[in-house]
Amino acid sequence: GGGGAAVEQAAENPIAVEQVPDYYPAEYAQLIAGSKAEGGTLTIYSNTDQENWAPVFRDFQKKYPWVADIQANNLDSDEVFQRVLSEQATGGSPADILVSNAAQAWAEYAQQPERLLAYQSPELSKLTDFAQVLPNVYTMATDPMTIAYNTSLLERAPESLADLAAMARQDPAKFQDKITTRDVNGAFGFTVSSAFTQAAPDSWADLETLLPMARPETSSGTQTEKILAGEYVAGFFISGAPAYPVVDNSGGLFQVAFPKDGTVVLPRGIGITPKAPHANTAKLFLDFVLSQEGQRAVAEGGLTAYRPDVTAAPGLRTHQEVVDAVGAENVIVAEYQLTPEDQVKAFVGRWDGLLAR
Amino acid sequence: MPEVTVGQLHKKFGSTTVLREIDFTIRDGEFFTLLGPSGCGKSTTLNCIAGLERPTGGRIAVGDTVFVDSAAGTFRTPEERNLGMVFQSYALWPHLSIAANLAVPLKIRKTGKEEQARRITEALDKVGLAHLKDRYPHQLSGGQQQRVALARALVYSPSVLLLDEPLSNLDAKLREQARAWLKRLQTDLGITTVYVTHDQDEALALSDRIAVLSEGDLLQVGSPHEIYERPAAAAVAAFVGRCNFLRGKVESRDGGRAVIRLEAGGAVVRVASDTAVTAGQEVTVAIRPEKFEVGPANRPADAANLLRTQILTRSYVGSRYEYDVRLGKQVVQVESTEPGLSGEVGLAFAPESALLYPDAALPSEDAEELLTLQV
Amino acid sequence: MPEVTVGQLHKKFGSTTVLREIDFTIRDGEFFTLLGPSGCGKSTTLNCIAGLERPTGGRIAVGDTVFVDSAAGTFRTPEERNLGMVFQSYALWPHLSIAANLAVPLKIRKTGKEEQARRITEALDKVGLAHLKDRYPHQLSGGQQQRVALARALVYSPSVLLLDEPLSNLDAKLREQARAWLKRLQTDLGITTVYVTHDQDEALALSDRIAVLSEGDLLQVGSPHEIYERPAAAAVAAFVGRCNFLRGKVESRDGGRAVIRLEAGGAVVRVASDTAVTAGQEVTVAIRPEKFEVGPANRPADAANLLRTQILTRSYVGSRYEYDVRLGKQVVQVESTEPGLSGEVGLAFAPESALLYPDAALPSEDAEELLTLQV
Amino acid sequence: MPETLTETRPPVEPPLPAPRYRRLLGARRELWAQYAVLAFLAVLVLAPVVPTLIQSVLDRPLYEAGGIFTPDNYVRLFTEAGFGKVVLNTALFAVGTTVLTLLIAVPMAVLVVRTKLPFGRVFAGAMQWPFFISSLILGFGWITLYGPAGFVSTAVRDWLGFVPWNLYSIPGMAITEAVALAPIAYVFCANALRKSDASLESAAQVCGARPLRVLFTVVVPMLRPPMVYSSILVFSMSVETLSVPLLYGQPVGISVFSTFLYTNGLQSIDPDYGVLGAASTLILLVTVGLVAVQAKLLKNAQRFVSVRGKATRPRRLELGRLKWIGVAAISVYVVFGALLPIGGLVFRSFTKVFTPLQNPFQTLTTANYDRVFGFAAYVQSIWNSLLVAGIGALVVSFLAVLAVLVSKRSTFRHRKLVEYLALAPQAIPGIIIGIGLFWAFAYLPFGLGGLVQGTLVALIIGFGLRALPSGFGSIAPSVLQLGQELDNAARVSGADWVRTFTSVLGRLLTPAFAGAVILTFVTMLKEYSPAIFLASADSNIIGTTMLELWVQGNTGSVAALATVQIAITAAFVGLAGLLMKGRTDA
Ligand SMILES: Nc1ncnc2c1ncn2[C@@H]1O[C@H](COP(=O)(O)OP(=O)(O)OP(=O)(O)O)[C@@H](O)[C@H]1O
Ligand SMILES: Nc1ncnc2c1ncn2[C@@H]1O[C@H](COP(=O)(O)OP(=O)(O)OP(=O)(O)O)[C@@H](O)[C@H]1O
Ligand SMILES: [Mg+2]
Ligand SMILES: [Mg+2]
Repeated sequence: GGGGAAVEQAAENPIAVEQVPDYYPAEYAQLIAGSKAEGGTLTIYSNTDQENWAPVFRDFQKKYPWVADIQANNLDSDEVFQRVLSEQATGGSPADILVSNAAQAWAEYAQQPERLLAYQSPELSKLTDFAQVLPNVYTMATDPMTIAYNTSLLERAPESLADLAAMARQDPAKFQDKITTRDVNGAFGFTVSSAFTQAAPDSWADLETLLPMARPETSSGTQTEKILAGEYVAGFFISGAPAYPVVDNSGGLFQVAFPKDGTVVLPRGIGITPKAPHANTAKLFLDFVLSQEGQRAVAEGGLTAYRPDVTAAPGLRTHQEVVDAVGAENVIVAEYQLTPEDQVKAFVGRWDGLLAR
Repeated sequence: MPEVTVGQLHKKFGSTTVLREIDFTIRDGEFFTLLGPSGCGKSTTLNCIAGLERPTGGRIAVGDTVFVDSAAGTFRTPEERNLGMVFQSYALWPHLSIAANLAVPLKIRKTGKEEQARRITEALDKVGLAHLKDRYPHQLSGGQQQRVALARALVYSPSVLLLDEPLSNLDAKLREQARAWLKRLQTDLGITTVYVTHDQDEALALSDRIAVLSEGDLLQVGSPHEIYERPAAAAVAAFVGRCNFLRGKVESRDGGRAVIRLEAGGAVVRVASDTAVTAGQEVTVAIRPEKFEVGPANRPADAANLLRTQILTRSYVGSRYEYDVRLGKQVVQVESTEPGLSGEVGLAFAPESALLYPDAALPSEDAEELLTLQV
Repeated sequence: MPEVTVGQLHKKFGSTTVLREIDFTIRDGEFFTLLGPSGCGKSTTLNCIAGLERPTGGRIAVGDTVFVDSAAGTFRTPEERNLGMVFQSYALWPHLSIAANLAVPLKIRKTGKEEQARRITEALDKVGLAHLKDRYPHQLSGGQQQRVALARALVYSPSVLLLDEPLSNLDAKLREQARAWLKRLQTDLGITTVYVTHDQDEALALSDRIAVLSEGDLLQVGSPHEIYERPAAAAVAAFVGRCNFLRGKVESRDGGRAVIRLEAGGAVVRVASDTAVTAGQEVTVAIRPEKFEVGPANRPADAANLLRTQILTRSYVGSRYEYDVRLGKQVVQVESTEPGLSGEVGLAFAPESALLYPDAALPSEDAEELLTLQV
Repeated sequence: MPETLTETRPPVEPPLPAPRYRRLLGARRELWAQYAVLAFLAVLVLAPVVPTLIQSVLDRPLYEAGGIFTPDNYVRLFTEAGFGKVVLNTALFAVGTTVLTLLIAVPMAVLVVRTKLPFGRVFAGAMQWPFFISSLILGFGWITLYGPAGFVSTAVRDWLGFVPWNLYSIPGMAITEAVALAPIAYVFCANALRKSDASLESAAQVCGARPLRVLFTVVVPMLRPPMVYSSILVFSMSVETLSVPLLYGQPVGISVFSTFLYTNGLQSIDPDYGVLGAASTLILLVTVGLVAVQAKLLKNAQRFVSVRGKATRPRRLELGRLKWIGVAAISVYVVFGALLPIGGLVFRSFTKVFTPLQNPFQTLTTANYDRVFGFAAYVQSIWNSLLVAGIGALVVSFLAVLAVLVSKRSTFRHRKLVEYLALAPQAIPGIIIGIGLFWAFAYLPFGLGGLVQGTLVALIIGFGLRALPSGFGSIAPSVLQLGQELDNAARVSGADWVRTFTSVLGRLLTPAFAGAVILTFVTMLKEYSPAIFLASADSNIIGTTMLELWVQGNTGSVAALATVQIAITAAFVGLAGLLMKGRTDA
């Protein structure tokens, strides 16, 4: 949810029209020419919301004016891949670019050959280490998993999961069934939760306190809404993107905190399909998204920019904020790797076992 | 058993008046029929007696218990009146077996089990259907359903029996037989009965007395014979039995007879009449088909009233023939046992066998159209 | 105009046979009636002629155009048969004015505008409703609607006119007049007409010839007079006109007469019969109410057949009286002009005026129940 | 014997020749039309079913080459952890919903139609409101009011110290769903009651029965057919409904068939299409089974129809003081069931945050609407909904009319089959229609599928298929009310089957058609489950956008969209109502 823009208007994003940074290779001109030849359309399958895209498209089209028509299919996180696969299976797919934050699905998709267009982005050098989560899959934005809480029910901000657990132990009645977390049967929930427990194994102790009091939800929307309503006192692993605007809207009633004992950051992967009808434009877009201009737009759209040279500002969220808040060592970047069936079962089993239901 | 008195009964639906000051008294044990064309207010009258409709004015009492008295503002609901009623559609409860149907009113009256059983079998015996008590309505023929409905109305031996066209859903043949049967049953039971029908044959055959209604007015109350032989109004004559209406003008009177020139054919006829008619007055002469005596056209006219006519069609109605004959532009119906009549014939009738009505009363628009020749 | 031939007509609905080998020929210009109790297959027969039902077997032809021939597998759809039909409910199209209703078949036949106008006025004139051409069906009385329906069926002057109980929706009174009117109209037009009814009076009065159906079988085809006076089967006698059925056993024969001991009352009677009945055989004697001569019970029995009975009820039916009398446990219906009969009476009848049926034929279950006394 | 005694015959008119109708390959055109309808329906209905069935016995997603047939999916389904629980929950939920629906609908129908009730007309209308809102919206509404932290709940807690109910439970789900579905049962019962012969009640009264007794001995027992019919319908609907179980059940771990499909199909870590297919097939079987049951229960239906004599004016029973109880009951249903939740939703749409913890008036805003109308994609989705519902309603209603005419008004050999086909989609859950059609399009020859896939056409087909049964159901009775003799008359006067219904009787069908358009429009406007699979970015509809916004947490915008949808529906229904009235008066 990119309500952020709605509240504090970020400054105008300066765009160098048809200008690419000097560190781009010379032959990049051909790419641009090629894109012009493709007739200025681009089709994206993503699980990213229109509002998040809006500034990105705006600026991309400002930079490459001939790209008149950008279709961004908004699908469910894995549906992105199911859709493209089934379309490829039954005669060509219109999709040029895939964008999703479903790590597992990405991994599974990418493990087969011939499913992504091999492309080395010139921006790579300017980015952090996790800019490339898989071969040819780049990080477009990051999404920190926060602890969200209702300030009228929780006098002080929980520092960390441990802190939250401590509060819960103090006053179990108050927290019973009043904590929410993400359903780990869903891809998103699984990824972030398992990433966390892998990075911070001893936090299971806290989870053993929290989970029996927690209720799993299938969407951030439901979580934020219910925390706001007071149905939940607090929730952990609440995706930042949807949470930020609520913070802005709620006039202080709803707050988020980055858990100090480990803040999972989920990269949003972007890649180009092998038989992309508009391969050149797709490449331009990929590079743009990773460029400083692009990242600025990404942030403006309500997602979290991770490019170091993009600085936070009112209405602009950056990965740096998270790092500053919890320290680099406590930032857990979820990895794009396929978890074997049995491990999934084991983890989900343990997790659900702890849940109160 | 008590007698039913209906006084000054008046009913309006919204602004349309459906019943106007109806007055009659039904004697104890009498078979009393409300007769009239469709829409004349028969059912409404009956429903007022049953309590299904609330009269706008008037008084209804059975014996000395008052059902309705608009003056005193008393009104008994149907369930408090203890009457028996049979509807045109029989209104058997389709989800209940015959026995169960009959049991309902008894259960309501908290009758004991064996008493119930006894009454049910008795009632079904009366209508000769004891053997079907466990069937469901839809498993019975129309005639049987109609009798079950009657049994249900009788099973709690109500004070008065109300019947609203109970036979009209049976086919012609069965209706005749059911009619005779019903007559016998009522005579046996001797229960006061109010019967609604628009079928004059039925009314004549069944009733001790008939009340003829027309458009909410009570035209005449009398025995079938009176109604048929001395209808109080042209409308009654028209509705009960078949009747020819000949319009004419009074030329003069001699004694108890009026001399009238008929419009159709222009013949002059003499008609006995006690009603005072004056020369020059428009009148209607009513003659029933069987009152004509058919003979050769050329006959000494002095004998009796004679009408010269041509035969149009002949129909056989079982043991008798019906002729349509042409008198001027009008069609006249004649009944005769002679099969072979054709061409010109003379219709003779006695002054006493014709009826005279001062008003130029005529049958319905429909009938009018049907009785005038286009050519 | 052509004649209609129906041969070996057979119709099944699913497994139930509704018509069995029906055979008849309707002469040119004839008024032919299908008569029978409800459910006997009249409408089905008519619908087969109209093409609304597809017969399971048999052949139907008008003149030399074959409508159906199951053998040859030919079948003409209704629209290809060019017949006129009037339905029980008139089936006027409610959203079209009278004129528009009549115009439809003409439009379909691509008739010119003025030709249309001419035919419409003509047809409406025939039924005397030209003045109502711009009304809508719901603005007409039942009788008028029925005539409009007829006009619509005639407007394209079809080869044959089919009528399915066209009068049964009119109320009793109007029906009689409409009947006479219809008869005259058909006589004038001289159009071949097939008429369906379950009302025997209607059938007798209207028809040139009648076909009596019962449960899918054709019992008899003949003129009204034949049907009434010499019914071919007990069922016909039962259905056409009222008739008393007395069961008995043949004791002997003398000449053209059978000597029969009646079950009810046990009297011995002589009945003329050409059908060969043998002593000891179960038979049914059928006598119409008006064939009895009512007299004192104590009368020299030798004169003619005499039945000793008690009077149960009397009904006045307009100019005549109907008596229900008891003969043993059975009810017998008698017609007489004498008003005052009561108590013991003797019924005499001539051997020729009774009918003899070898089979122990009896009326419907319903009728049976209605005619036996419980007490 | 010839009775013409006066020889005054007018010259006999020359008979006009019978009209000729051209035949195509020896067959009359009506036959072509009828077969066309049959074929079209067959394709339409089989399209989603067949792929589902195939998938259910295939060892890998349909789109992966070289699939092998195997029963494993079923084995996996039944051995799936907690599947037994799912079945149990589903059964409880469905049965509960059905029972509650009847408990609400039947008494109300009786009260409104058969008794003298103050504001009877108002209630008659109000009873149907919940029908116009998708249970998704109703679910939202209910949570904001009766959820653990809902406005009403908090109010009650402040007052009693505790909340006597728990919305996040099977009963809670059942009640919400029942409130949403009650109108359906209500309509069935109300129609039956309006038709029933009033003299049945008069008879009971004359026999001495007091009004209440009349109700219980005569009126209610006669309602069996509509009750059976509607409960079957409600049951299958509650088996497939997604929204309420998703909103209420998921957090507390109550999962039913539909949520099971949803999570395993769309959300799971690696979706198992095989199991998905198997489960879908299972639901299909259940619903088909139900239809069979219904046939059995209504076998001797004559036991519930009365011999009708002359039409009797229905007389309403006078309940006396009892009627106020009735009024109260209905008011509670309408106010707490529909009015309040909807009101809450509308209010929500004008606030930034909506929580009992903060006076909502502090945060009044139109931002939610700005967002909805600010983004082309969202505006588009509203237009799409209108297009889909509008075009769809017309097409479906037309198809339904054809289907009704063929199945009820023709001698077509396969007319029964046509009827079954038209009603079959009732037994196909929306999600399954979505998945099934998705594959069906994928397999269309010459890449035709590509043209349809993800476009509004796909949605119209999917939604249309869902709406077809209700269209058929609403048209059939009114067509049956037109006496068969009307078309017979047309046939005899020379119109062939096609012409009979095009030129002669066409106008008589329009009210029925219009009625169907309204009904199907409303159903298609609130429909969304098939779209989860069929929609794409440029063919999003209100329903999918709402889910999307909800997932992103823009609850305010969800409320805004819901409000827009309700407004549209209300406007349309109101307008249509006026038009219809105009018609019937004419
Ligand atoms: N509830 C009602 N509201 C308005 N008008 C009514 C009502 N009931 C009857 N009427 C009118 O009152 C008149 C008499 O009705 P009623 O049913 O008594 O006629 P009827 O003599 O029984 O006719 P039928 O022989 O057709 O039953 C009719 O014109 C009818 O239209
Ligand atoms: N479509 C049908 N399917 C099954 N049975 C039918 C059908 N149409 C008529 N029948 C049966 O065929 C028999 C004859 O029906 P038909 O309508 O010809 O009787 P009818 O003589 O016209 O009776 P009525 O005088 O009541 O019109 C009846 O038993 C009826 O139940
Ligand atoms: Mg009446
Ligand atoms: Mg018939």
